[in-house]
This record gives sequence, C-alpha cells and structure tokens, in this order.
Amino acid sequence: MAAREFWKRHENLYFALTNKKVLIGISIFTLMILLAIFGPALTPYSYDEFAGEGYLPPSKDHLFGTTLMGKDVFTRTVYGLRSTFAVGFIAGTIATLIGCIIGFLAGYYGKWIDEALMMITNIFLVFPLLALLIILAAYLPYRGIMTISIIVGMTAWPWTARAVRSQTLSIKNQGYVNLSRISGISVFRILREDIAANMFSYVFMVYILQFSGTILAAVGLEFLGLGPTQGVSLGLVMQNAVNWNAIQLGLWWWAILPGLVLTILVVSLYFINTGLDEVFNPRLREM
Amino acid sequence: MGKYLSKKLLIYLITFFIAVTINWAIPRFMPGDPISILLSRFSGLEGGREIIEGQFVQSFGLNQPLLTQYFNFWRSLFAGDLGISIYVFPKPVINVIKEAIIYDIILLVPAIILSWIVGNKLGAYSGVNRKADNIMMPFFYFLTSAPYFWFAVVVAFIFGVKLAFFPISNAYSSTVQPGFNLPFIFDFLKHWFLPFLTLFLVQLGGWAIGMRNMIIYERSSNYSKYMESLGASDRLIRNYGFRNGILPQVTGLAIRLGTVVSGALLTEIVFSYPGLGYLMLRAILNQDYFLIQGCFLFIVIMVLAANFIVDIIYMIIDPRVRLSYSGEV
Amino acid sequence: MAVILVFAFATVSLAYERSETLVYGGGLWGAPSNWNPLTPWAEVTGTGGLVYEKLFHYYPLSNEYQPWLAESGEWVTDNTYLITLRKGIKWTDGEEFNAEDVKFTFEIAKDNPLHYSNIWDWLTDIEVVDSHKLMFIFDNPHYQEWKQILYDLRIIPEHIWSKIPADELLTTANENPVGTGPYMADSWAQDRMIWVRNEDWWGNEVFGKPAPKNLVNLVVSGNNVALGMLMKRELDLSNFFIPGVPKIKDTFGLTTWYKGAPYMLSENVALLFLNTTKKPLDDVKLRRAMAFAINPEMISEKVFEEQVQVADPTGLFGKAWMEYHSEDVVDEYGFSYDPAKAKEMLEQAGYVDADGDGWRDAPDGTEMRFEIIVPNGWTDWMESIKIIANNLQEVGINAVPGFPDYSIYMDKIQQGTFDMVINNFGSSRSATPFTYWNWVASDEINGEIVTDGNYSRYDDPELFNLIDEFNVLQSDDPRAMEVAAEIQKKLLQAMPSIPLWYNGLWAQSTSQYWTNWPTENNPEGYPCTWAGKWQYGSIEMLINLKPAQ
Amino acid sequence: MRENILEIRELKAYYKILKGDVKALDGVTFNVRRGEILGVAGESGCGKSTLASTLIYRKPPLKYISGEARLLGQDIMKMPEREFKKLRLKNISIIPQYALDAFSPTKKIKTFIGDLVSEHGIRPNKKFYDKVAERLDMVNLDPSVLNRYSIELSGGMKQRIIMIISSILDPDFLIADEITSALDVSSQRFVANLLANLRDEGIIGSAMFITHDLSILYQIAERIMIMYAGHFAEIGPTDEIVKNPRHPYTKALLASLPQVGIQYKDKRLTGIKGTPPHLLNIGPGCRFRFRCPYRTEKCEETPLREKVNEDHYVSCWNSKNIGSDNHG
Repeated sequence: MAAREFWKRHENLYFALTNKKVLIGISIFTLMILLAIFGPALTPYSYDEFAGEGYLPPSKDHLFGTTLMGKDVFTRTVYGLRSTFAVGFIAGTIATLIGCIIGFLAGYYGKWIDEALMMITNIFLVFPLLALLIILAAYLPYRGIMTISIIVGMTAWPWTARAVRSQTLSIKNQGYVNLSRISGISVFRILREDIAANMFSYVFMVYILQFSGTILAAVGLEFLGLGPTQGVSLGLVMQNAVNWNAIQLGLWWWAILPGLVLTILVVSLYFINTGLDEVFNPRLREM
Repeated sequence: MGKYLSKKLLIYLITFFIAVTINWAIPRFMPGDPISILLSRFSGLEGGREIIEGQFVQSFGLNQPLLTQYFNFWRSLFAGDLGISIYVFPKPVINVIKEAIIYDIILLVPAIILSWIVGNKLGAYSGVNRKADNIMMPFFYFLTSAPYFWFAVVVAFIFGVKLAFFPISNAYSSTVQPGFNLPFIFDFLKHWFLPFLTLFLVQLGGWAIGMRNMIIYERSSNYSKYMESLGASDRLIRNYGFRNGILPQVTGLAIRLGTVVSGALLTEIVFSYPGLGYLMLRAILNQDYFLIQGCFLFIVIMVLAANFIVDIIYMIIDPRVRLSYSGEV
Repeated sequence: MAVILVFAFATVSLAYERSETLVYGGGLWGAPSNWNPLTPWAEVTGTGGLVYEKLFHYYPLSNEYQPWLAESGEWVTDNTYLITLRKGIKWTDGEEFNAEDVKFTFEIAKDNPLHYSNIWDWLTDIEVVDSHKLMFIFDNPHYQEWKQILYDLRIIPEHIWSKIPADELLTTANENPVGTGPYMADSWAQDRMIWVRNEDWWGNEVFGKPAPKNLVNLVVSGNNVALGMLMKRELDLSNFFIPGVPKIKDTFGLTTWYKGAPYMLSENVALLFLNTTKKPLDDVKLRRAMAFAINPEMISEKVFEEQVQVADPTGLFGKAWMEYHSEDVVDEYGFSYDPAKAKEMLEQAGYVDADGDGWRDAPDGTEMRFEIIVPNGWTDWMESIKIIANNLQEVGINAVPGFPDYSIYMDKIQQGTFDMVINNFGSSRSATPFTYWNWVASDEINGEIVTDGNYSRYDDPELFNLIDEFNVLQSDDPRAMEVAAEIQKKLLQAMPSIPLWYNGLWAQSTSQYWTNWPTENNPEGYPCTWAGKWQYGSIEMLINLKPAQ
Repeated sequence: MRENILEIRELKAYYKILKGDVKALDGVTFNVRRGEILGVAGESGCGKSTLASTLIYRKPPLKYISGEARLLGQDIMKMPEREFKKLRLKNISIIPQYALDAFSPTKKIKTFIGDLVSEHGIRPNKKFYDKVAERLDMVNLDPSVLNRYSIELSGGMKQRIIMIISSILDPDFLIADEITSALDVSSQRFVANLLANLRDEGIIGSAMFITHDLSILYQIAERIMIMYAGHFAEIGPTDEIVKNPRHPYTKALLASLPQVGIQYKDKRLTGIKGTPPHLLNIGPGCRFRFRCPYRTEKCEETPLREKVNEDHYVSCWNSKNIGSDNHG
C-alpha cells in the first residue's frame, strides 16, 4: 500500500508523529502560535487601553484579569507573545545559522581553522551573556525587536557551533563523505548533498533549542527594562507587574499568568526536542 | 594534564582580555556618543559637574591617542581603579562591588552545588525508575523552562505573600544588627532562602534531565551489560553509571555557569537581594556607567574563576584528562 | 560550638531595640557614602537636618518659620538682616557653636565655588556683632531667595572645615560628620544608614526629645519592596509612590496624610514642557489648545489611583504660594479639560487635517507629529504620557509617547531636541513662589545647554524681569501681589508649559511600633525623609512620635 | 560419557519489537559437557550471539519464548533473576564481544574486579589479589596493570584482562562471544590458546566459543555447532563437521573458506548466493531453503533434528543425500 510505503520511507517521521512528547509539544506550540496570531483579533481591547476596572481577577470578560490600572492582562499577554515569537524566530535563526556555519567550518576543515574557531566559540561560551547583553543594550538608546533579536542571536550561538562541529566530524569520517572528498566534489556540494541531508534533523533540534534559549534571554532583557523601547513584550508585562506591586497586592493573575504562558511555550519546545531526540536516538526510546 | 590546564587558562585569559577591551571600547565606539550624553547628564549638578567631568576626562583620557587610552585603561585596572561610582558618589566602584559580590557568592555557591548534587541524584533515580521518571520528568521540564525571574515571582507569591513564611526582599531585616549572632544569622537565612530556592529549583530541572539521560545512556553501555552479565547488582551498576554520567555533568556545569549567574542577577532583582545583579540594575537605572562596567567585569571574572575551578575538579575526577589521553577542551 | 554560641549571645545585645528604632525608607537610593553638607545633592538624606542644622525651619502647612539655630532673624533695614543665634549650642565634638561658624559657612562660598556662591553677587558683608549676633549687609537684597537660604543652608563648624584643603571641599565624603543636630551618624552598611540620637542635643529642652533612639534609613530599591516591608511592618514610614495604597491601606493598616483621596500632601507640580523653539510649538494658540485637550483627571484616577491632585492652571499650590494666586487671572486665562473647546481652538488657529491622513496639520500645511518623552522605567510617568498622547490624538494631534533612557531624556531636555517632556525637577514646595517661577521661567536659556528650568526655552524678557523684580520685593510689599498676578497671567497666556498634576509627598506609615503620625487631623510635623526637606517638620514628627504599646 | 554442564532443549527467544517478532533464536537443542569447548559458528545474524545473550543477558526487546536451558541441572530460563544472579560469574560467565569496551573508564582495573567479586560475597583481600596476579601472570601481564585505567591499556591487554575477569571465579561454563574478531592474527591464536589453557588448567569447566571463523574452531573446539538464521543446523565433533558435513549450509560454509590464510573481513559468504532471510515474523520451513541447492518441497516444513551419528545431529530433510556425495 502507498501509505505503508510512505511510512517505511519516512520512518523517523512516523516515529516523530507517534511520539507522545512530540505530539504534546507540537499541539501546545501550535496553540501558542495561534494565540499570538489571532489572540489580538479575539480580544476586544488594545494592549494599552484601560479595558475595565482595575484589580479584576480572571473572568469571562477578562480571561487573565486586569492590571492595577485596568488594562487587560490577556490582551497584553497575546501581544507580548507576538513579540516573543518574533524574537525567537529572528534570534533563533541568527544563532542557529552562525552556529552551523562556524561549527561546520571548524569540523570540516579541522586543523588551525578548527583551533581558531573553537577558541572563539569557547570564549563566547564562558562569557556571561546576560552581562554582555546588558552592557550592549545599556548603551543603545533606542531598541527595536530587531535590535534585541540581533544582539541576542549574535551571542547565543556558541554551543550550537560546538554541537554542529562534533556532528560534522562524525559524519565527515563516514565512508560516503570521504568518498565524495576523494572524488574532488566541491565542498558546497558535499555540504548540501551529504552533510546537510544527514544533519537536517539534528539542526532542526538545535533550532528548537535556540528558539527557546533566545526567547528566555530576550525576556530577561525585557524584564530588566532593556527590551524594545516601544510596544509590549512578555518581559515588560512581567516587569510592570513586579514594579506595580502585583505580587504584594495579590494580583497573581498579572504577576504569574503571562510568565506561565511563556514557560508553557518553552516547555512545549523542550517536549518537541526531547521527543525528537528519542526518535533519532532509539536508545532513549527504550525508557 | 599540563596541556589541558594551560589550554583552558589561555582561553580564560583571552576572554578576560576581550571583556576588558569591550569594556573599554563600548563607551568609545557605540553609536550615539554615550560619553557626551553622560557628560551632559551631570551638567545639572552644581559643583558636582566639574568633579565628574574631571573624572571622565581623566579616566577616559579623552584627549590622548586611542592606544594610550587603552593602555592607561589596563594600567588603572591593575591598580584596582575602576573609577568612582556616580550612583554611590563618591565611592570607588571597586569598593561598591566588593560589598555586593559577597551576596552573590553566598547565594550562588550553595545553590549551584546543592542543585547540582540533588539534581543529579534525582535524575539518576529517575533514569532507573520508570514510575518516578513519569512523575518527575514533566516537573523537571517545567523547572528548566521557567525564566528565573518568573519563577522568583511565583516563589515570592506563594511563600512570601500567600503563606507569608518568608520575607521577599532584602538580605536581612531592618532591625537586626549584622554580625555574628544567632538572631542575625537566623534572619539572614530567612531572607536568603527564597532567592536560594529559586536558583536551586530552576537549575535542578536541568541537572536532573541531564543526569537521567546520562544514566539511561550509561545503562545501555557495554560495561553495564558486562557487569550485569557477571551478576553485578543494579546498585553497583547504577553507581558506576553515575560515576561516569557525572563527568559530562561537570562539563555542563562549566557551560551553564554563565546562564546561572545571569539567572541569579534577575532573581536578585525580584527579591531586591543586594548582590551584583541588583547593583547592576541600580546602576542601569542611574546611568552609572562606571558601575555597570565594573559589575560586568566582575561577573566575567567570577564566571571565569568558577570555570577554572570546575576544570580542576574535572581533571581530578576524569582519569582520561588527568592522564592526558583526551585533548578535548 | 559552645564558643560560637557564647559569642553569638554576647553580640545579641548590640542589636537595636526595635521599639526604640524608627525604620524608614524612600530617600536613600544607594549605599551611604557621602555626608558632605557642601554637596547636598549627594549627601545621605538626613545629613542636612539631623546632623547639620539650619538657621530656621519652615513649616509649609502653616507657612511659618520656626527659629532653629537662630533665635530670631529680621530685616533691621532694607539691606541689613540681623540674626541672633541661640546660646548654649554645642557641636557634637564638644566645641561651642557661635556666630563665627555661621559667618564661616557663608564665607567659604565666597572663596570657593559652592552651590550657594552666587549669594555673594548680592551679599556684601557679614559682621559678627557678638558671639551670637550677626549682621548681613546686602547691596541688592534678594528677599525671596534669602527666605529660602535661611532654611536651606547647612551650617558647618569652622574648626573642622577650615582645615579641609580647598580642593577636597567637594570630594570629601566626610565620614564623621560633626553637626549640632538631634542625631549623629552611628554606622552604615550597603543597605542602610543608622543614626543614633544625640542625647545632648540643645533642642531636647527647647522642643522636646525625639522619640526614636535610633533611626534606621533603609535603602529600599523600589516601591514594591517598600510595600512588602510595610505589610510586614519592617518599615515604619515609607516615602515612596506606591501603587495600590488606596486599595489596601485600610486592610493593611497604613496611615496616609488624608484618610481618603488624595491621600497625600502635594510636594511639587509635574508640568508638560512644550519646546517653543520648534515649529509649530512656537505658536501659542497650539500650546493653549493642547492645555484644553489634556485630561489630568484621568491620569490622577487611573495611574495614581487618585493619590495626586490635578494642578491649578497656575501651577501654584501650598499656603505660601497660594497667597499670590490670582483668581482673576485664572478665570480669564485658565484652562480645563475640554476637548470640544480644544478642537474649536485648533480649527480657529488653522490646525486642520489638510492632507486627509487623519491628523491635523500646521496652518502652513506641514505635517505635525510630536513625541512626548519621560525616562524609561519611570512607570507612573510612562503611563501618564500614554494618556496624554491619547488625549491629544483624540483632538486630532498626532502625538506619541516615547521612553528613552534617562540620559537621553536629560540630553534632549538640555539640548532642546525634544518636542514635549514631563518634568518637575525644580517645582518643589517652598516658602516663596519665586523658586517655582525662577525655575519654570528661568532666563538661563541662551547657553549651549539649558539646565536651570524653562526647558520650553520660552523667551520673554518682560516675564524674566517680573520674576527678578519679585525676587527683590519684600513679601508684604503690595507691589509683590501685582507682580505675581502679572507673572501668572503671562505664563497662562503664553502657555510654554502646562501644569498637570501635583506629585505627592508620598508617605505611608504603620503603627506597629510608632503612633501619632502627622496627618490631616494631627498636622504636627511633616512625614518626609527626603534629602533637603527635613526642615519642613520632619524633626517635629520625630519628637511627636509615640512608641506603640 | 562426561557430565553435561549445559543442556539446551528447543530453546526459543525472540526480539519483540513494534512490528512483530524477530525470531532470532528459534528452537535450538544441544549440550555442553564438562571439559569441553563447543564451537558455535555461522554468519552474522545467524543467532549465535542471541544464543549467548539468551543464556546470560536477556534484556528487552529480547524475550525468552520457550524451551529449556539447564545449567548443572537447573533451568536458568525459568529461574528468578535473583537466584540466577548467584550463578553468574561462579557457574556461568561470558567474555563479551565488546571486550575492549567492557571497562568503566573511570575505575581502575583493581576496583572493577574487586567490586565485581564483592557482589558474590568474596572479599577482595590480599589473598584474592594474589590469585588475580597469578592469573595475570598466566597471560603475561604484570600485576601493576591492576592499578591502571582501561584507557592506559592496549587492545590486546584489555582482551586478556577481560578473559581473566570473566573466569576469575572459575565458572563451570564460559561463553566466549566473538573474542577473536577484533584482534590481529597472532593475538587471535594467543587468545584461543588461552581459552584452551583455562580449560586445561581446570579454571573453567567448559566453554562455548562463538565465532564466524571456522578455522579457529578447528584448532580448539571438540565439537562444533552450526547455526543458520536462528535455526540449529548441525552439531558434531569437529572432525566430523569439517570432513563430513551433512547440512548444505555447513557445506557451503566450509567451501567458502579459503584454503590458505584466513580471510574474514567480508562476513558474507562469497560461496553462497543470496543473503539470509529477514527474521521478522518469519514463517515455518527450513530457513536455508531460499539459498539451498538441494531444496525440495519438503523444505517448506521446518526440518527436524536427526541423529546422523554418535554425537552428530543435523536438521535437514535432505541430509542423507548430502552426506554421501561428500564422502571421500
């Protein structure tokens, strides 16, 4: 049967789609994306509008309650989620790209290129990034989502480079790549046909981790007040909540729910990642 | 052994060198001319302005060639001179930082060590016990996904506001006299607990997940099979697996130190715990660039030092490195 | 272990007895590091007031002077002011306080550039009549400024400060401050300043002894921390703007000056400065229309939960200033929230949507777009300008809020590159409206940067002359009323800045350890621990406090 | 007749996976006698290593299905793990295929041995280590290796140490699973001789030598068992098997051996066309029939085990035809 043939050919996809963790993760992630895309359309309020009374706990009119001033926390959360996704996509992509390129070059060419690139990578790796981000952001008077994404992305790549390097090393030493190399096929083609194809799943997983990692880094900056200078972001919502005494005043919906949404988003990414890990490394599947 | 350490040291030295250079370069080369903005900020302070301007001209050496400025920067750095704080005027930045860094150490060292130990133990248990695994793993994922400061808010809300067991700000009560006495120590621990708990728990998830995977991995390794074939008990095999699984976890410790320190900075802010993170926030809010730079430098030094300690520990526990059979850095 | 325990208990007694200690926060923002009375902007709050005393105290609520180090002071002629000092006052190192110290305090500013050096532009000489009498001789007495100097200047001991080299006057941290005041510096840590009562204070017999044996001034990092500490009774008094106070003050037993709205006394006025050097903000019609478009009522209600009062169109408040308030001027030139009227004014002035983009354009057809800025992180103001931007948008003016970092904010103010900005740095309550006018309409606008107020850079020599004239008029001079009315009229007519609301003297106190806090029903003292304001009645508050049972 | 140390009857063990059963060990019967080295041979995937695993290390997805395996009279298939554990190392032991990788990298050899025997209630005291040193001497190793980590040892040293460890408690039955595969020719001979020595010295009671290399077996095994695709093919005294094979597969196997030298790099049999069948959900019938030149219709049924000779058994419907044409 055609279907059976298809699954046979894409065994990993089959395992991925039957893996409980991947399914749960993807469902939640999709839900979050939908929330970010359609959430703002679903809510009758705008994020900075005084939508009602202050201090309102969650209700039908205000799913996540209202802030002290009467802004709708749900609206703020979904708008913030948008910016969070934007940062994750942009910064995650930048970090993954840089990491892959450096990791591949180091792994493929070896020798002094490897030494030099790994030196740089290790330096970035030990650098306390938040401190670096703070010092960068502190000197940038106006910051947009793009600026934040770029500085976060530019600093988040090192572990990806290391991981990709060791993957490249192991794939490089497999017979078929050696064969291609001996037959004088261009590096680019080897990269595209042999290595990229074999590393696709791996890079995908790396991307997922970078996505969540950069989101967390960006939210940390936002919480410090070093996020985008305009608009609303999840870190900013949380910073507001802390600054406006949401904890002490007992407005848990304001202090906790936006962060909970973020945490669930990150958990979903972890689930997808570990699920895929089990798919690609059957040893973990046994458990 | 020598090669391993010297290679590591080289990396740390270069990192330190770069950190200092960044510190030097950012205010000079960033767009928007931050120095002149800084200068204008103090124009409002009668009398104070001249002092701070003098300090700027002196420490930035603005009238000298760039290279000279750079060397002077290093010279004063080695003399322990990081400038004078604006926010805590006129205290030298180095003194301000010295007083704050104690709190980071008191908070971070136990949190890192305990969470590493407990996380590894729990992870190892989870790796061999399916039931425990199913219950604990989602929890660990949750912990490791939570942003430090959000978790701090949750902990503060539950333990500080709802249950009101612990204070949620400062390092000790306003009324106790700091010193070596029981009321103070007790009070200090009470204030210390929630930020500690936050750092402890958020990290815990990561260690546990790491160890669980390591244990499963080690459990399926050949030596485990061999030992089981020869009748070794689960306990012994688990111990062996733990012993080997610990190694990547130690390396992981080095890799994650930076994140943990960042997390501590944010946690301190939520709990107004007067360490470097809190200090840095104050410095940001007060545009105290000397202090921001000082904090940055000290955080880098702290992380590098911790990395170096981890390296030495790693060397002690991994015979492969000790015997120089592995060049992996 | 036993040794440790013994040691532990031995040091226990050093802890401050909570029932004798007043714990407060809100005026100390960093680790204590400076007790130099010559750099009041950098001193630990209380240095001036608790340690270094002033000649007079000034009670803003009754608008009265309380002789302090001085026993009396009076203009004996139009240009001589005689001060008689109290006798028997000692510096805390045992030296006697006398007229030489006062003379020294003034004269040190003659020889060194200090923040009050410009007094020598109009002061000629100080004659020590006897050990407790001084005669100040002026060539051009600035009566109004003098009023402020009397209660602002920290008197310092000659026998100590004369020995400090000139180049260290501003840089010394003065870690062992020797003053005459009711408290002495005891110890400090990263997060607190601890003062201990001066049992030999001269005022103990004159006014009574301050109740708390120790004052612990905590560095409280923000209002959220302050609120938590108030709830836990760790703080007796907080001088923070704390969101939520109206909601929870009764539940948590917090005392504020007024029981209900506006809860707080007013302390200064927040104004919206319009940059008159920028087109089309140079058009007074546009500026006046904006004043009608903005709804400070909503800011007070939403952002401040009614903890602030909406400002009078003149910006004046408090007994001293209101004496000069002109109802007639306000009736004629005042403004109030009236969007319909604002629209009408805009239409008449030719501000219509010429290009059909939904926003009004300038009469010459150019597009208008304004940015209103406040420093990033100043959360209450950030919310406020969002409302202002909304208000302006509602009448068709394209205005957006902006939150640059503080340095940029200051830079823009000083360089004059902003459109609109909220500020209140020089509008604090004082004994004379001169201080307010001299700031809001300062004539120091032609330098490279503007730092002394009048950020709008509104240039009107006539107005400046009026303010200068007011300065040299005695308060009871009938001409003073006329000048004051004229100043108010000019400011309202030209509207270079729009007074919006009165920022409060934020103060919340708890009664776990101390009672008898100053409130509207017990207006004895002033619940303020901010730097430079202890002379407004904070010492009286300390004297009147009663330990809770 | 010597005592049977191990008696296997119709032993079946499958890999239970998502898609079904991989019938890797499907009805095998044989004995191992005291003092004997039984060689087990076949292509990779024939079930010989599964046999080793079934006997000593069954882990999911490998599952025991039926049949019995009596070690010294006790059925170790039905025995609770706790009890079987006591037999390990003392009565049954294994030199695994992965001997070079069987050490924990962070433990000294001494600790490793000590920990293992402690599990069997033996105190690793001086007397014990003297014995270990003695054994090491047997394999030309200095006792100082005990204080080394595995990374400090060469492949040959590791192989020898593992042999010492696996036999340290003088087991009655020792499985040697592909112990020569990773070694060079001279080491192979050394290791094979060592196994024979251990037997001769009475240190091990008997051994099962699993390999795909018939020429080694010819040197040290008393009897040889041939397996194919999880099925028993043939068992008999070494000489009989080599000179008078009765199973077509044995025959093909022998034919594929180069006459001079040993060539085992290519595990596939060049002499036989085709590859072994996939064992997933495989049905009945002789599993060699797809490649067998003697194939008849009868081969659709699983062949029964028949006695050819004293000690010589075969599972092939056509064994009679095959035996005759090979004589000579």
